This record gives sequence, C-alpha cells and structure tokens, in this order.
Amino acid sequence: MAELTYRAAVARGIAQEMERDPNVVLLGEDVAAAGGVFKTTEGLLDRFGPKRVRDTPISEQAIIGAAMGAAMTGLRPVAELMFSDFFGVAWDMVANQIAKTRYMTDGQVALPLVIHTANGGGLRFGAQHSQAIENWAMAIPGLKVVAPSTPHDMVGLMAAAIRDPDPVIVCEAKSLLADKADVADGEIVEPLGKARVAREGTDATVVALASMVPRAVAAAERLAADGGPSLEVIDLRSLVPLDVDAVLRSVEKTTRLFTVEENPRLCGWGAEIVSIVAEEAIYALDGPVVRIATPHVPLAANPVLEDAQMPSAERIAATIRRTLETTD
Amino acid sequence: MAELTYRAAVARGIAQEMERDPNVVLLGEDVAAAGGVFKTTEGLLDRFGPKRVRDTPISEQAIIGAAMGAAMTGLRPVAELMFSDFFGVAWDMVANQIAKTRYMTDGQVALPLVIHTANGGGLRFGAQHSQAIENWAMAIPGLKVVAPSTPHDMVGLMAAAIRDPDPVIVCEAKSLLADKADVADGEIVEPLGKARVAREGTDATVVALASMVPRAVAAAERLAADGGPSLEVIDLRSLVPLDVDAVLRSVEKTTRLFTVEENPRLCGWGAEIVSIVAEEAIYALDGPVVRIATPHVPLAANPVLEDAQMPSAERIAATIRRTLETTD
Amino acid sequence: MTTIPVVPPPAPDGAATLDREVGLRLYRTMLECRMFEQRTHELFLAGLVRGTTHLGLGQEAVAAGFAGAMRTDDWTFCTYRGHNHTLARGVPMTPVLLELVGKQGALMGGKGGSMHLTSVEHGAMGSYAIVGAHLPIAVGAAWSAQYRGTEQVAVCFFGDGTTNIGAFHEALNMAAVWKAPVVFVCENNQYMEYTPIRSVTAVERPAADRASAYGLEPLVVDGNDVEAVYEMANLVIDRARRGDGPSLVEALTYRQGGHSRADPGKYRPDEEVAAWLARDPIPTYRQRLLDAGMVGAELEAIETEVKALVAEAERVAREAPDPEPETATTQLWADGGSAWRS
Amino acid sequence: MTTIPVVPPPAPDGAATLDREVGLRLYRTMLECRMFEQRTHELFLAGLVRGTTHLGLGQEAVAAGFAGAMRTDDWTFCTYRGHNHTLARGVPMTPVLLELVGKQGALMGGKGGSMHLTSVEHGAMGSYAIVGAHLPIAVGAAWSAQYRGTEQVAVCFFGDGTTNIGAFHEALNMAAVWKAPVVFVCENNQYMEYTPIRSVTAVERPAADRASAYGLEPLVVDGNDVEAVYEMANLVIDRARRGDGPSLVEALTYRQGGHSRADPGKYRPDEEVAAWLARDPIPTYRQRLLDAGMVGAELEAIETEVKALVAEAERVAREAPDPEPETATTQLWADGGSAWRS
Ligand SMILES: Cc1ncc(C[n+]2csc(CCOP(=O)(O)OP(=O)(O)O)c2C)c(N)n1
Ligand SMILES: Cc1ncc(C[n+]2csc(CCOP(=O)(O)OP(=O)(O)O)c2C)c(N)n1
Ligand SMILES: [Mg+2]
Ligand SMILES: [Mg+2]
Repeated sequence: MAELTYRAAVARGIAQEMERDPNVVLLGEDVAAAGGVFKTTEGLLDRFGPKRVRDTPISEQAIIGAAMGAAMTGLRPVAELMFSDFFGVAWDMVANQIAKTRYMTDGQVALPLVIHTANGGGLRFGAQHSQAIENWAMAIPGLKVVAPSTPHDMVGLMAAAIRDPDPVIVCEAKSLLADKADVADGEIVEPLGKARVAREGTDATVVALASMVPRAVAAAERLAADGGPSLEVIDLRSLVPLDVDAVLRSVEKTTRLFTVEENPRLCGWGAEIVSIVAEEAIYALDGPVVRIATPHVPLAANPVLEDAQMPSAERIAATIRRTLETTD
Repeated sequence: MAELTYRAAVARGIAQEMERDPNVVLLGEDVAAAGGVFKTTEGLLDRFGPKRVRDTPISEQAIIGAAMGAAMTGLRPVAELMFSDFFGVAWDMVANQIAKTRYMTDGQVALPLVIHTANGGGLRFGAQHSQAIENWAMAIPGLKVVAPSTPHDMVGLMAAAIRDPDPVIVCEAKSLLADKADVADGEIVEPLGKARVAREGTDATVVALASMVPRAVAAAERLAADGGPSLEVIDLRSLVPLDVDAVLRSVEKTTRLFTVEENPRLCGWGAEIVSIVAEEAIYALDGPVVRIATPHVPLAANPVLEDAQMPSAERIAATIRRTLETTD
Repeated sequence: MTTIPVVPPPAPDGAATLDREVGLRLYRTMLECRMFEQRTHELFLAGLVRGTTHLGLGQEAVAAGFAGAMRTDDWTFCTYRGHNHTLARGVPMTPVLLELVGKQGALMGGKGGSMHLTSVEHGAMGSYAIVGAHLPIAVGAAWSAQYRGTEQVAVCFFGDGTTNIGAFHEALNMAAVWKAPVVFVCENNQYMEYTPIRSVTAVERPAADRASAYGLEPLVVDGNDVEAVYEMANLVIDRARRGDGPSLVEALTYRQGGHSRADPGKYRPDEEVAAWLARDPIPTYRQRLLDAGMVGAELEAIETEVKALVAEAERVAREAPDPEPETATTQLWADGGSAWRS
Repeated sequence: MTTIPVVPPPAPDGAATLDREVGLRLYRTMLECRMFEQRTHELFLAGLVRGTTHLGLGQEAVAAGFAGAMRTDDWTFCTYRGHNHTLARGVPMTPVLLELVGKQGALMGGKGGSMHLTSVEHGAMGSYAIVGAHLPIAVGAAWSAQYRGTEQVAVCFFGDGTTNIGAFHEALNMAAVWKAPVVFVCENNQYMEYTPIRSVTAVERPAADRASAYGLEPLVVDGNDVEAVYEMANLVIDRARRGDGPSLVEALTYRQGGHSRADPGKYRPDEEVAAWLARDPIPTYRQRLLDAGMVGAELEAIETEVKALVAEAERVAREAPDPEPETATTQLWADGGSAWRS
C-alpha cells in the first residue's frame, strides 16, 4: 500500500506490463528523456532503455501509424498522444486504419495496441488543448475506450488495455493528474467493461466518467449533507465495452437518471446511455432524464469562463435537486 | 420545373451561388477538369473558369486549411472532400481550427465556408469509403451540419450553406446521387435548421436523415399498405442547427419515437434526439424508444453483407411493427 | 542513377540478362497479374465482379520485380490498386477472385473487397485505400523487425499522387531517423485519379526530388523494365536488411486503363497512351527472353498454365454461394464478435 | 546564402548599417517584446498570469525583422509562442496582457488565452496551438490575396519541430504549385519541447534542407541579427508581392528559457545556453546602434518609453475585473450566440 498520484499511476501501469512482456514498447513525443510533458512516463526510459522507450518527431500520423504496423507484426506498442485534441491530426490512423483493419481482413490482422492520451479540461489550456474526446472514440466501431477516475483504476485499466488483444484508447483526465490515493502494491489488473458504484444511493442514478466522477460524488455528498435526495453514482470506467447492466440495475432501483459528461453536449456518451435506457428500461423511469454536460461550445482559456463551462459539483447538485423537486 | 438528379443538384446549388457572389470559389481533388469523381461539380470549370474552380493535389489538410485561410480573408470557399471518410486526414482543420477559431478570437475571425462531401454507404466501397460521419461533425461545437435527402433540398441547403456566415458541412448521400426528382426553376434557398415532415402519420414518429428518409417513408408506406401503424416521418435535413420543436411536436402527437440512422449505433445523432425527448417530453412517450441504425461495425464491401448492415425499409418496418405490437 | 525521360524511354531492348530461372519467374508473375486482371475486368463488365476495382494493368513489372527480390517473410504494404502486389506474393487467385465477386471462400470473407486485399500468411500485409496511411504503418512493421532482430524488410508501394500528402512526409522522416528497414516504392504512373501529377506537384519527380529532404539519395528506375526493377529491388532490400536504413525508389510506369472500373481514362492524350502501350512490360520482356535464347514453347507453356489458373478461379467463383448475412457482424474483435456491451 | 553554423556564429558585430529610423524601429520593437515578456513571466511567478505561456525570449529579432518589412495590410500567422509576433504587428500591450491575466478588456475576451492571440485589425491573423495547422491556413490567405489582386502577403512563423509534421509538407507543396504570396519562416530554436531537433530530424537543417522538395531555394539567416533578418524579409516579401511565389526561410535562433512557463529547460547543456545568451539579439544590436553613431540617450529614451508602456498595461491588468461568466457561451456563431437548436 502506497500513496500514488493519478499521474504516476499511468507510468506504473505501463511499467507493470513492460516488466511482464518484452514486446511492450512505448513511443511518443518527449516520452523518453523528458518522461512525458505530463510526467506520466517518468522513469520508464531509465528502467527499460531507449530501445523500448522512444522519443519521436512531431509526427502524430507516424507515431500512431508506426504503432499499428508494430502491433500487426508482433509488438504490443503503447503510443502516447500528448493531448487528446491531437487525434485531429491522426484521426485517419485511429478511426479508419486501426479501428477497421481487423474487421476488413476478417480477423487476419491482430492489433494489440494502446493509445494513451491526456484528455479534458480544467487546466486553462484553451480550446485546442482541453477537449474531452472520449465520445469521438466511442463513435468508431473497432475501438475500445477506457477513462479511469482513480489512481488504482489507472494502473489496472492501463494494464488491462495493454494486455487486451484489441486497440484500446486510454483517456487520462488532465484535471485528475495530481489526485492522490493509496494504491495496493503488486500487480493490478482491472477488467475492461466493468462499471463501479462510486457511491450507493436510492433516489436517482448519476452516471459519470473520469473527471466527472469525483464531482458527481461531491455533489451527492453535498445533497446528502443538507438532507437532499440520495444519489447513486456510477463510474462507467469503460465506454467500450459498456457495462449496460450496471446502469439498468441502478435505474431500476432509483427510477431516475442523470448523466454527467465533460464532453460538449451534442452526441456525448451520455446521449447513448439515455437512448439505451429509453429503449430497455423506459417504464422504470419516473421522470425526465437530464444530461449535465459542458455546453456545446469550445472551452475557454480564462479560468472564470472555463469553470462556468465544465460541470461543477455545485451545478450537478443544483440541477439534480431542481429536477427532482419539480418532477417528483 | 425540370427533372434533376441529386448529383446534379449539388452542382446547381454551387453554381447558383457562384453566379451570385464572385467571392465564392471551389477547390478539391479532380473537381475542375474532371467535374468531380462523383460528377457533383460537373460543368463548373467551364462556367466559372480555372481561377474560381481549382484542382488540388492529394492534400486534404491543405485543401481544408486553404479554405479556412481564404474564408478568414474575404472569400467564401467551397471545399470538396471527395469522401467524408477522409475527414480522418483533415480532422484537425475541421474540428480544432475551423470550428473553434471564431469562438477563440471572440468573434474577430469570420469563417463563411462550406465543406461538401460524399457521405455514407450502399455503393460497395467498403469500410474506408462508406462511412456516415454526420455525427462526427455534430459532436463538434462550431460546425453546422446539413444532410439533404432530395434534389430540391440539395440545391436549397447548399445555397443556404454557402450564404451562411459560419462553417457548414454539407453531407451528400452517395446512395442518393442517382435519385431524380422535379425541381423548380430559378433560385432556391432553404433555411438551415428546419425539419420537414416527409410523411404525416398518427401512431409513431420516425426521425430520419438523408439516405434514411426514403427508406423510412417506404417502410411507412409498406406498413400502411398492410394495415399496420401510421408513421409520421420527419426529415431532419439539418443536425446543427437542430429543429427540436418539429420532433417534439410530432412526438406529442404520436406518443412514440423511433430514429433511423445510417451511422453505426454508438453516439449517433439519434441518441442525441432521444436524450432531448427524454428530457423535454418524456411524459409524452407511451413506450420504448428504439433506434434503428447500422450495427456498430465497419461497413463491408460485399453487397450481401452491406445490405444486411444498413437499415432497409424492410428492417425499419419490421422493427417498428414488432415494437409497437409488443409494447402497446 | 537514371533520370526521368520527358518522353517515355524506348522500350527496353537487348536480350534478357538475368539467370533464366529468375527471368522465367518474373515473366510468370507478370503474366499472372495481367491475365487475372484482364479477366477480372471482363467479369466486371459481365456483372460478376460487383464492387469497385482499380487495375494495375501496365504496372506489373514493378510488382513482379520487387516481389521477386523479397524474402518470403518480408512484408508488402500496398494500395487499393493492389491486385498485382497481392498475387505477386503468392496469394492464390481463387480466394482473391472470390473476394472480388463477393462469394463464400473469399480472402477476407467479403468484408474488405478489392481495395483491401490482405493475406498475412503470404506477407501481403494489406491494401490501404486512404492515400498515404500505409507509409507510416510500414515504418512500424520495419521498426518491429528491427526491434526483434528478424532482418525482415517492409516494402511499401504507393502512387505519385501520394507524395503530396502529409503521411508521406512523416513516414519518410521517421523511417530515416530510425534507420528502419523499409523500402518506399513510388509507382509514378503519371496520374492521380484524373489529374496529371505534374499539374499539382512542385517538383518534376514527385518522389525522387523529395529524397534529399530525408537524407536519402534519389533513385529512379524504369518501372516497365522488370529486370531493371528487380536489380533495383535487390539493391535497396539488401541495404535495408543489412541495417543501412530505408530507401525511396521512384518507378516510372503507366496505368494502361482508367483509375477505377468506371473510368475510361479519356483525359489522357492518345499519343501518350500509345507511347506507353508500345512499352508494355510483358510483350517487351517476352521478346527479350526469346532474344536470350529461351524457347517459345517454354513461354507458351507458362502462358497456358497461367490461363488455366485464371479459368479455375473463375469456375470456383461462378459456383460459389453468397456469404451468410450474419457474418457481417463477426471479426471486429479478437474474440470473433462485435459486441459493444460487456 | 548563409549556411548553418555548427556552433553558434559569433555575435553580430560591426556598426549597424540600416537607415537610422529603421534601426531604431527594429530596436524598439525588440525591446517591446522583451520587456513585455519579461514582465509577463514575473507576473506568472506572482500568480497574476493564470494560463500557460510560451515565451519567445531570445527570438525577438525574427519577429521584429519580419514585422518591420511587412505592409500594414499583410498578414501574420504564428504559433502559441506568439507574443512577439503579435506585439510586433502593433497590437497594444494592454489588451494582450489582459488576455494573459484573464480580465475584462482582454484581446479575445479571455476565450483564447496566451496560445491564441489574434488581432485581425492589425493583421495578426492568429496564434495556432496545434503544430502545423497554420501553414495551410496561411496558404489560403495568400490564395485569397492572389485571387483578389490585393498584393497582400501572408507571413507564417513556426518552429523547427514543425517541419516534421504532415501539414508542413502539404502547405509547402500547394503554395509552390499555386505560386501563392506566402513566406514561411522557420524559427529554428534548436528544440521541440524538450527534445533536440537534431535527434528526430533526418536532415541537418530542418527547413532549409527541405526547400528543394518544393522547388524552392534553401534560405538560412542568422535569426539573432535583426538587420540580417530585416534584409531577408524584404527580399522574400517583395518576391511574394511581385507574384514570384512563396519562400521558405530558416532563421537560426535560440529559446533563452524553457518551452513553456513550467519548464526550466534543464535538458540544455550549459555551454550551449551560455553561447547563445552571449549573442542575445537585443544588447548586441544596441551596441551596433551605438557603434553606428546613435546617442545612448536616444536609446535610453526608447527604453524608458517602453518600460512605461509595460507598467501601464500592468496597472490596467491589476485593476481590471474578471470577465462575466455568461460570456463563456457567446461568439460561437456569427450571430454572437451559440445556440445549437433553431
Ligand atoms: C486521403 C485520400 N484522399 C483522396 C483519396 C481518393 N483517391 C483514391 S486514389 C487517388 C489517386 C491516387 O493517386 P496515386 O497516389 O498516384 O496512385 P494511383 O491511383 O495512380 O495508383 C485518390 C485521389 C483517397 N483515397 N485518400
Ligand atoms: C500536432 C501537435 N503535436 C504536438 C503538440 C505539442 N507541442 C506543442 S509545442 C511543441 C514543440 C514545437 O516545437 P517547434 O515547432 O520547434 O516550436 P517551438 O516550440 O520551438 O517554438 C509540441 C510538440 C502540438 N501542439 N501539436
Ligand atoms: Mg498515380
Ligand atoms: Mg523549436
């Protein structure tokens, strides 16, 4: 048992798998000598050497394309995409090549690779370095997508992603990088596609992901503290595969559903959750389903503006309380 | 009044605006001399000359980036992206630059530009040339998105897109290119953000877009023919801005909702529609909401397989009938 | 180093100079490509081939020359114009044709189609249909060979138009920096889809004139002379295998037909087409083999054999049933399925 | 054509040679950049500047030399390291500093921040934070000038690391093919973020050694010699204005600090840092102005004026209120709002 930051958990998860499998390699911009611009790969160069930990030019198409070519010929590459916004310059490799090649070749080509990337806002980086793009990846058949919310899950889901025989996008929430928690020693592997009940409750189900999980839990505590409704917070952890049962189970119990999304509203993952519940459990719902998301605008650099955009514990609590009061 | 193909309607809409505004220019691969690989820009070079209609190298980032630079300095470029799948190689320009620059500069930079692109499946082109990506664009704040389903709308929405002061993505459904219909002579401009009731009905609302509109209408006719439920088909025409009222109005009337989407299921535009209704009109719903979409896999090249993937009139009719029978 | 002819070079003449076994093998490979594609085109016109096709008629010498110099465990990465490269690696005609006609037994179960032919067991690592994408992917394969010390080489084929897209630049630079065992082969067939490459490229030789930007030497070869290609291939593949890094080769050739099944290629000047047809790599090489003392009967025997292979593939293709619709949702994941919920 | 020194060239010496008005203007511009950024950094340490910053300390001669040669209606496209280029076009310090400290009255209302400084009215057409993106955008602006016959020129600044990304290649080729009036200026400050450019680039001169791939001549200039930069700028900007097409200039310079606010830049050898600090463009040029007969008092007057400008900007910045949260959802669309439903 040792205290670990979410940031250090990234390196620990990768290191655990590099120890285990000599075919696991890491590549990306400034990942080796500098230990990553977010220090999420610190120490890996010293530990595993320049052959396995490689600095690259600023060439995202080549970084991710090389990871694909390496994966289809026997390696298990972990490619770092410094900021998830940069998927924009390599999206063809991700959405059209990596996601589709196993299918197009009827299973001939295996692509055991991971793309790990710093995702989301809260650090005042502005519109081009703050996007939460988990829904971009979820929309592409052939990609698995995880977004851990704790240091423990970061280690365990990174490990599972590296061991998985299919391509996995690992979204690291920038706003959680400095978070600390005690993490057990020894090997940690968490299954992909298993949600976690972050907080039990009875009056409403709140489905959250990554950076929004602590905020949803804080909102729940706040409401509980002043005798408000009892919220059950579900940490999805993984968008693909998606733990639909965990959501349905909770909604059957609470009869109300809210989603808390960092992504801008339109076509966010929360919409998918709502549409699944509306098809499979609509009779369980006792009132309107409300999505609490970043408004459909880019994120501003200014702290006052950015804080007004991303869902906060206050806004989550207020929205849920208002909704339940006016519709119960 | 003359009969026009959907394909020719693209060129007509562009030509109408090029006649009207000398700052409207067209660029893309094979758009000039060849008239476009889908022949959607045929005749424009002869009519407007090489200065306004330009063939480019295979450089999508440069094509779309150049359109942006031209738009911010006074032109109204129409950039052709040959296949919408190729957004993958230029997504940064679209999602990070074009969509965000007006906002980031607090309105200093105007970006009156259009990206028109051949979108969707049905032509046996396989996974990398068949995607319906309207939901990729809808997910990005700062992009307007239209997807016409008829030759008339193609002319009118293309014109409106070119006149619009903001960036608009015009999705041209490949499977509709050969469709013919009578189109009025003279100038045609349709407003962005106005849905159309493609067929009136009383028992269920079916929200469709582009290639799925004729299929949804055919399904409705089929059900009507054998005394099945009466379907109201809404052709959204535009995803951003979205005509929410048209959907709510219809659902209030029919009490049931279905979406028919060409995109693979997860995070499709239909999910957004469902989540809006679940928030704003859940009490109007009398039963489960079902999304009829392409399964969450890439499209296959083989005709038998592709036909099994894309929603067909048969599947739409069967799914709706089964759902209404088992839940009414 | 050869330099680019403004007009096509004269048809290669003089007797063949290679070892006779090699010469016959190269001839046979070109013939397999040619006869397969010619029949494919007829079957498209007859409505049997359903999807799109991009034929490499006229470019067979590039595929044959390079494949002939590759080790069986080397890797080929090619484009949607990939029939030649796939067959040249020894992939049997029947599953390939089944893929094109869309029947059961197809190389990729009908999921990929003509633009994505792949046979991992033959080192045919895929046909990529989005311009430029496979260059970085080939670099990754080469990196993996380097990492594992297997001395395998990745050979990556692409067209002249591909030299103007970003992925080309990123791949060449990274390959050079990493000294990756990869050979980039630009088949300069003079056209993108319908647009002449000269009209959209800042240099005369789309690949060769870019080599120095990556610290590489400019290499140009007559892509219609199978022996010249074969010799160039041995040179650059050995270099890569030795650990001396990547090469970029520009092979001058010509697409005898249109860009894809639907295109008659009318935008090309008649004299240009005629000049290049006069240097068709197959009849010219046949003549050179004869000049080198091969007996016509030997060549005819090969021609009969290849014709029989094509006929057999067609027979199977005509009889094969359509695929099962249920297979449309298999093989997205390693578990064979496509479930998105756990 | 200058060629790249393996070790930094000696500090420019000899008297200044330019017309005195021009010389003083260049000196003043460099000083405005320097004093503004130095104070910005102090204010960051003091917690007043909240977002990230990427300083151009040491690179002022490139910004001043080019801006000094531009017409007021020419366009500047730069990167997140854009303070110098923005100020050099005449954008007042106060709204820029307000953008950095995140208060009302900011240049972009706080929406953009340090990485996206833009002032269309001054021809500062944006600071772009995703490497490579603004090169094609600058080509588009140049195309629009060409189309409308305005003889405007687009000048596009980027770093050495940017020469390895795809957009660089696509933009250079298209600009050359279209003979677009655009000047590409690579500020080779020797590093990407923390990685030395040499370690990830296949050629020694990341920009100059790529010029021939686009039919352009290799141009290298000492980026710490403001007069050399100014002369080069006039040469290539006039060429573009005349209709003779694009140029690619590599300016050798050095980032005196780390990559961004958080980076102490420890990965750089002390001797390297020392050698480049010894050729700081500002004190060296000050000396050359004195050698050319300028009176120290004149220069001190400028220095006092500039210091006052910075102080005034700071005063306003300290007093200004935070922005209204409601403005977070304005200006997505031309109608001033951000509605997604009609
Ligand atoms: C990124 C991208 N842009 C455009 C296309 C459409 N396209 C397919 S083939 C082709 C021409 C390619 O020319 P070249 O590289 O010379 O190869 P060739 O077809 O001549 O073999 C184009 C533009 C594509 N597939 N991918
Ligand atoms: C496409 C992309 N990849 C990576 C980054 C992260 N990044 C920001 S600045 C930078 C280094 C750029 O180096 P250079 O072009 O030399 O410019 P400099 O910072 O030295 O001025 C990197 C890698 C980015 N912003 N965009
Ligand atoms: Mg070609
Ligand atoms: Mg640099």
